[in-house]
Amino acid sequence: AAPVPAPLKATVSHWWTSGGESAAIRQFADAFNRAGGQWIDQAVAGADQSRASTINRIVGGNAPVAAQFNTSRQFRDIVDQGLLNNLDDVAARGNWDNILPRTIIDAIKVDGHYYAAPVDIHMPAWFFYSKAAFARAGIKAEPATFDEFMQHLDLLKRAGLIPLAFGGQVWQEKILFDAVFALVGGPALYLKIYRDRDVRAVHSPAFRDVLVKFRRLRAYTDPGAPGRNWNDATALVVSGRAGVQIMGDWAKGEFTTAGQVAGREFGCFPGFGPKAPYVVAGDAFVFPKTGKPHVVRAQKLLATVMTAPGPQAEFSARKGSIPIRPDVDMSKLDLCARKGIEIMADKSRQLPNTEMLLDPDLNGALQDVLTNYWNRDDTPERAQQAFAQAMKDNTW
Amino acid sequence: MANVSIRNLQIRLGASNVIDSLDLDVGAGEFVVLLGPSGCGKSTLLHSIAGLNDASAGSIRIGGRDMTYADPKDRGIALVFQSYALYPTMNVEANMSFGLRINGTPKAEIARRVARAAEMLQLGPLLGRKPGELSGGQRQRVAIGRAIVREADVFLFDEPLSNLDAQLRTELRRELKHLHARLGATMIYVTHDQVEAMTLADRMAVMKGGAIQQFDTPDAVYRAPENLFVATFLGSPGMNLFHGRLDCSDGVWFRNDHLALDVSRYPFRQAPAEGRRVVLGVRPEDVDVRADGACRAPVTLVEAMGAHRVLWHGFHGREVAAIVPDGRPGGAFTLRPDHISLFDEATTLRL
Amino acid sequence: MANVSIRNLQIRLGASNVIDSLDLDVGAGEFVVLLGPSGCGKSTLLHSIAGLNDASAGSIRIGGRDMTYADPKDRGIALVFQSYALYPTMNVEANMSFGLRINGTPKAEIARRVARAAEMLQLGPLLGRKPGELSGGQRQRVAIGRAIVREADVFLFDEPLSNLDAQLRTELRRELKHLHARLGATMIYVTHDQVEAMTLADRMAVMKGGAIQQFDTPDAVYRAPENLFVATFLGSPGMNLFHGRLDCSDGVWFRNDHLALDVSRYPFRQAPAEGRRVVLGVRPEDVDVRADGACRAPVTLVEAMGAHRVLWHGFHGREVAAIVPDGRPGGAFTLRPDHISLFDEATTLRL
Amino acid sequence: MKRDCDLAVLPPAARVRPRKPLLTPARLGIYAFLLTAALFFLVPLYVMLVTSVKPMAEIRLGNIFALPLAPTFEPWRNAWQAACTGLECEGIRGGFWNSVKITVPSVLLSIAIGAVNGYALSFWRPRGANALFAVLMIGAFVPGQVLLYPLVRALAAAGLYSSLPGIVLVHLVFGMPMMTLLFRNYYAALPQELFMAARIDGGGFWRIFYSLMLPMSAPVMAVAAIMQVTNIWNDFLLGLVFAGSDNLPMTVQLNNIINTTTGERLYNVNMAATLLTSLVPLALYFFSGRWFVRGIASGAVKG
Amino acid sequence: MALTALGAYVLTFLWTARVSLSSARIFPTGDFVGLGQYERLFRNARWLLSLQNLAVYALLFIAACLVLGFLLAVFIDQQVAGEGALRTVFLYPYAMSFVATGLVWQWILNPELGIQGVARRLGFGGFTFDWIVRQETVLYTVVIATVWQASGLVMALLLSGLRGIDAELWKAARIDGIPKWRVYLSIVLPMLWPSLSTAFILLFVMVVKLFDAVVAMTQGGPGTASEVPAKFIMDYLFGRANVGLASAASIVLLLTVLAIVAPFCYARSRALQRSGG
Ligand SMILES: Nc1ncnc2c1ncn2[C@@H]1O[C@H](COP(=O)(O)OP(=O)(O)OP(=O)(O)O)[C@@H](O)[C@H]1O
Ligand SMILES: Nc1ncnc2c1ncn2[C@@H]1O[C@H](COP(=O)(O)OP(=O)(O)OP(=O)(O)O)[C@@H](O)[C@H]1O
Ligand SMILES: [Mg+2]
Ligand SMILES: [Mg+2]
Repeated sequence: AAPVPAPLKATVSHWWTSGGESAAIRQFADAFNRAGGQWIDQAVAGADQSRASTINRIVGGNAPVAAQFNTSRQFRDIVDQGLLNNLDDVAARGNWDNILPRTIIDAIKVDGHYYAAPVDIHMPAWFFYSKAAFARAGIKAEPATFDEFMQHLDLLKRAGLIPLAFGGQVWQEKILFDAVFALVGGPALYLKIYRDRDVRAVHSPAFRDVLVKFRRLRAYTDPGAPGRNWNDATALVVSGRAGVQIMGDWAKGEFTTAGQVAGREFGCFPGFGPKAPYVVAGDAFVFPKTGKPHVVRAQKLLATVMTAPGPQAEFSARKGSIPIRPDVDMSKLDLCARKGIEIMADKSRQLPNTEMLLDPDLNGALQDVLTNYWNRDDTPERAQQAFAQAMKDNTW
Repeated sequence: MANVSIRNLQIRLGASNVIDSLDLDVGAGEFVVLLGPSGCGKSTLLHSIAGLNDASAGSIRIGGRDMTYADPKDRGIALVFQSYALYPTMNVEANMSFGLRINGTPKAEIARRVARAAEMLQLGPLLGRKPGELSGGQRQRVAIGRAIVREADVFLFDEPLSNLDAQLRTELRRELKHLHARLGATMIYVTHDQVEAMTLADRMAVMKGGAIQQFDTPDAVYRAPENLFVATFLGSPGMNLFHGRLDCSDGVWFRNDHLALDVSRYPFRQAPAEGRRVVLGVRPEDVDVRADGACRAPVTLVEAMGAHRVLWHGFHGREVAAIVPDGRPGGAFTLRPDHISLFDEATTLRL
Repeated sequence: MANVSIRNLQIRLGASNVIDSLDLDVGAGEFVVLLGPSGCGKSTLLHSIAGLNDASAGSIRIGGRDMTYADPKDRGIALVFQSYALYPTMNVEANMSFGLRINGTPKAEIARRVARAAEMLQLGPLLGRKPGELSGGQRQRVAIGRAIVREADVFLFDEPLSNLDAQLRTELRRELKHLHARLGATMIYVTHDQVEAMTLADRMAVMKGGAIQQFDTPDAVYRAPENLFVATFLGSPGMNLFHGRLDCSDGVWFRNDHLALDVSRYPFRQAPAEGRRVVLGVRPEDVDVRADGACRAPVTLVEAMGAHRVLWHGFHGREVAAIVPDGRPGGAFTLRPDHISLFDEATTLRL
Repeated sequence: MKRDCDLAVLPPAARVRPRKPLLTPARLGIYAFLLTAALFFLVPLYVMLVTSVKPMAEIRLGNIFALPLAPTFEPWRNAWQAACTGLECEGIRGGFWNSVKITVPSVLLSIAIGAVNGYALSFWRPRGANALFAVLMIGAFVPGQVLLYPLVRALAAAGLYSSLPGIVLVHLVFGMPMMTLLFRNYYAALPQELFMAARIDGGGFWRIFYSLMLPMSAPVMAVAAIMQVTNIWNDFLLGLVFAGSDNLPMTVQLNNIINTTTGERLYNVNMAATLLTSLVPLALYFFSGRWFVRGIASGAVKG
Repeated sequence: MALTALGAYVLTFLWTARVSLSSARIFPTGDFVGLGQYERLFRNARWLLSLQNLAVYALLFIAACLVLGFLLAVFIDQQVAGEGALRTVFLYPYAMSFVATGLVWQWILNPELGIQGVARRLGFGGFTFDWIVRQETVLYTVVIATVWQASGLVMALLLSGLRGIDAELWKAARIDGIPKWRVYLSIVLPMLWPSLSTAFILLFVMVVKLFDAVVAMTQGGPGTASEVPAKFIMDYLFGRANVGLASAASIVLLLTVLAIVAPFCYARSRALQRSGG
């Protein structure tokens, strides 16, 4: 009998630590272990902290075998330093070029090489609403335009509810803004500014309009919003005290743990109307450089397993995200996710989120501008000015 | 001006009764000196009068009012600490004036009192220094200064001059006496210096083991000590003691193997009993060193003290001290019978 | 046993020169006493010898070796601090034995020395106490004990007996003298007590303002003070001073408006100059109080000291002190010419 | 003796009276202040405690001060042994011993080093001591995170990265400025004469330190222990970066439980986990009392 | 050991200075860009606001902590019953990670959930305590929460100093008839100077490193109203992956701190030298 091969050990660093997330990542771990690997878990809550730990461990020569990043430009620097192994053969075998959404490929493929294995797609700007609240306010249908949305908010307000459940934290403000931007400004302007960094577009009336409409939403938040965590905002919707929350698909978890079911107690829609753009975000794993053959094998095995349809289905069902590939069993997904997959099929509606387009520091600088604009009585012109300035300052 | 009256006072420190059932009456305006061996409880007594130690029994009345449990500041007292206890972060001037500033004495008055104290204590040039920059004697003077600016009813001094040189000491002694006269304050003063005790005290209390042995005028205490302890404790050197018996066969004589002294004129408190075992006490200055002295004894040690000398005679296995004003050689002495003391050998009490 | 030789020493504390250019030679095995007014730099000098103050100039040699910058522990000295400086967390026994334990003295030897010191200092029952639970005098004794167990070559004592009663003091004085004889150690001893100084010192140094005024045997210093400062500083009370002129017309006479004294037999260092302004110094014990005294002066104050009395006479606007052994009334005195001192009025130096 | 007569007129028995009425207005004021302050300090604890025993549904109602309607200790059990911290769902207990392993040597060594430094600086004053101290103080102000990379590099070069000695060393480096400052300033207030006496007694650097200075350092030791135990026990980032996966402290799990960004947040478990984690420092606080002894230099010197 | 640490500090300082002159992003490598990062830093409104916030915060926080800590130490020193329990109560916040307690403070200060809400529900309709949601006042809420956390430690520090004071001094003051509060103020406080300066530096370090509380309570908001330098540095160091700028910010922060602390340290070491003899 052939000797039992030693399992391929792989330390995997990630930031999925909550109960639901743990259940999700366990799918990958189990699949990996079944495929002859040995998953060693390295969870560190908080994306920043997890990434900091990863980078320090790379510096210290004790890199994990795989590490989670957002599907974004976050790891571009590591790629540039030549500190990642590429996955070209895994990608080739998995036919990534053809099955992955364009936006994702743009983020993980550098100079023609694949440097990350994407594992999920998040849509950070779902509209979650309480059906009870909508009913109380007399709203019959989901809004089809931004103006209609505003009218709904007014109705909610009149009904004595908090129209917009909101947490006044910078990143939540950014999600809200990007949603408004994509929906009101349209994909073209969105890309012109975020992708092409077109300063003239920043000064355009269209962008000013985006800013004005964004700021108008503030009147529909409650005084307790600043500093509030996203889940507390979700709780407002869950309990029917607030009408809508614009938040990533992870918010579904809160409804679920409260025993609510999509389509029954709450509803979700990704934007206004059938052509509404769909902002794409996601998570991916990178594989720090190593020459050790068994580690490289472990890395390849990991990449293969995590992107395989089976684990993808199990993972997505628990994570609330949508799979990176279309050939996945959808039966276990919830209503919102299924809606998402449907939309994703239309490539024209996919819009990369800003992290995929911008370096983290520029992204952060823009957040600063927006949060100031949101929280102060600044004119949109001043915000445009600051926006442009930040783009100039954060480009080397 | 206030009298101090202590009744049945008991003070515990740690596990031991330092003072047990002590009585003391100090008249208003009186100057009382406490004397006693190291560790006998003098400081403890002063601190109790000041209200710094809690009495576990007994009472302390000051100026007629029961102060046993009153706050120190309400007792109208000032205290010079043996350990000085200066405020380390304040300069000399602030150390002295702090109490006054607190109780709202007018500025001018404070300045006056501090200036007077500083002059009296020769602290003028040091007013701006912190205690850490002072010598031992200077610190002690500051501690005195801090007390006297208070012009309290009762002053308590705990060895206030122990670190000073003879000259300054003589001066300050005189100043304190003046202060006493001027303020009419009651003063209770602990010292080890018999000269101080003798010159300052209206009455002095000799303490031992937390109890008062004798409380009388300095002269009375010196001349007629109440018991053997007082007799030997006071004087420098203390009384010479001779053990013997009373012989009443012919007048009253003190006798032992080597000595016989006619003590008929001694003011016995009770009639002298024949054969009673007694101790005869003779002050060194009453040992009359003369060539024709009855007792021949070789001089074993001469201590020159400047103004006088102490001759130690080896006399049948014990040392007999004699004070002589000049350079006479010694070798023989007689005892002057006028100022002797007689004690019961068993009780050690004066006869 | 080691000699101490100080040359040209200068010590700065804070901003001021406390000691400036001081020379002192202490022979091996000698017992030297430092005397001087409070704040004159005695402690500073001791600390410098011990190596606790840095010399800013000059040198200190101990046992022939230059120790100016040596570590305190290498100087072979022991020091009793004026402020005791006991280790607060150690009990009495540990305080005393600390140094010995450090240098690895055998246990038995430590126990022996500590027991001896404890006995000598009557600390036996207190060995287990912490400093905070001791009286002032007890702390001082522990401080002495800590020094003497070290049996060093050079002992430095900073007013080691100032907080003790006369009896204990006399005893310890004698013990220290014994210790000195037994160990043959060099001892430098600061005290304010002239009796201690006189009885203990082989030689004594009188300091003032950081400088040594006179360094000689106690007797010489007492009898023949080198200058007016020493004359008045020593003695209790100090010398009586009379200002006047020398008159050489008929023998040599001291004269002023009220006094005339034949000083022909005075051992002048230089030939006496006619008319020179001088100061006559007479010790109180050399003021002969007698009914037929030439100088009539009313007694203004009588200080009874036990063994003797001090009579203060108001004599033409100044006080003249006289020591008398007994109760004579005073009112007239003459000056005994044998032990007088004469000083130049301008330089204050002895003639 | 005369005194005997006086004794006769004395009241027969000694009166024993309480020194002061138990509650003077001043005393009342003291207690009033302390209780008010305690209240201010306790409110958040109260909120944490009640939150930790409420089910999530109750928490979502948003009445943070309300007592739990249906108290449950499930969150505590959960926090200790069931909450997910990644793939593992074993609560925070997993890292407990790691935390102990890191904390004990780090605390002991950093206090020891701080004490020695402070002692050397305030009594021996070696040449350049002030410069040394100044650099150390500046070091205290450098944001620790900035030091991460170079430290990682240095430790990796020394072969200590991701090891227990490594993380202990890092804690020593980070703790040194404050510990040194703490002890230096404390020793500066002690009478210099004590040190002099010990020098004369022949005490060397170490001997004086441990025989004389250490026993007198009890109160400041308490503070130092409080600071270091808390800092090191609660440290998360350094442990995460330097300890290596075998030695991850409990706080990494604590952080994993409460600091999740996009997963569901179980506030009750978070609170329970936080409270559980802080039990060790809390115990120390409570038992540090005896170190706050009074009058540590009592009777040391006069003047 | 001391030298190792010193080496560590000096070297890392130099290293940081070097990095601040480069265009380093995630990794501390990158092209030399001169003072470019600094220029960029001082154009950054958030950074400038952070510095300004830090100044205000430092003043309030340090003053409040010292005063409260001192008062607590003094009152606890009055031989009160339950000293151990009280000390623990005042200290416990120090033991709790701000990740959770910050959240609790956020709740308590939240106008809907917290004190304001409770007061209004109790019928005080006009009661307003909404500092945490207002730009002008949010910083004060951070002060409140951090004072809550740190003043216990100050108390412990000062208590340790208090307990070192010789008992005789108290006696002397009682004789002088000095009211207790005056003794504390005029005698004890100056004697606590070493402890106070320790506390001051400790608090100052906390100020400069202030991060957790802001993140947990306000995330720097509303807007950027409660941003602080440490958070700025952390953001750029990790989240925004710009080590160069973060290093530049650290250096600026450090120099600012030095400018403030150096005179203080100098004065103190002078004072120490004078009294130390
Ligand atoms: N740290 C210091 N800074 C400045 N001056 C000081 C310092 N310490 C002492 N002095 C001054 O130095 C002088 C000498 O002090 P020293 O302690 O040697 O006096 P001393 O002769 O021992 O006096 P005493 O008999 O009173 O103890 C004093 O005038 C004192 O004020
Ligand atoms: N805190 C304490 N705990 C226990 N015993 C103490 C304490 N303080 C003092 N004592 C003891 O009480 C006794 C009396 O002390 P006190 O200070 O009154 O003596 P004293 O007469 O002033 O002596 P000295 O002349 O040496 O100053 C001493 O034997 C001392 O050891
Ligand atoms: Mg005493
Ligand atoms: Mg002195």
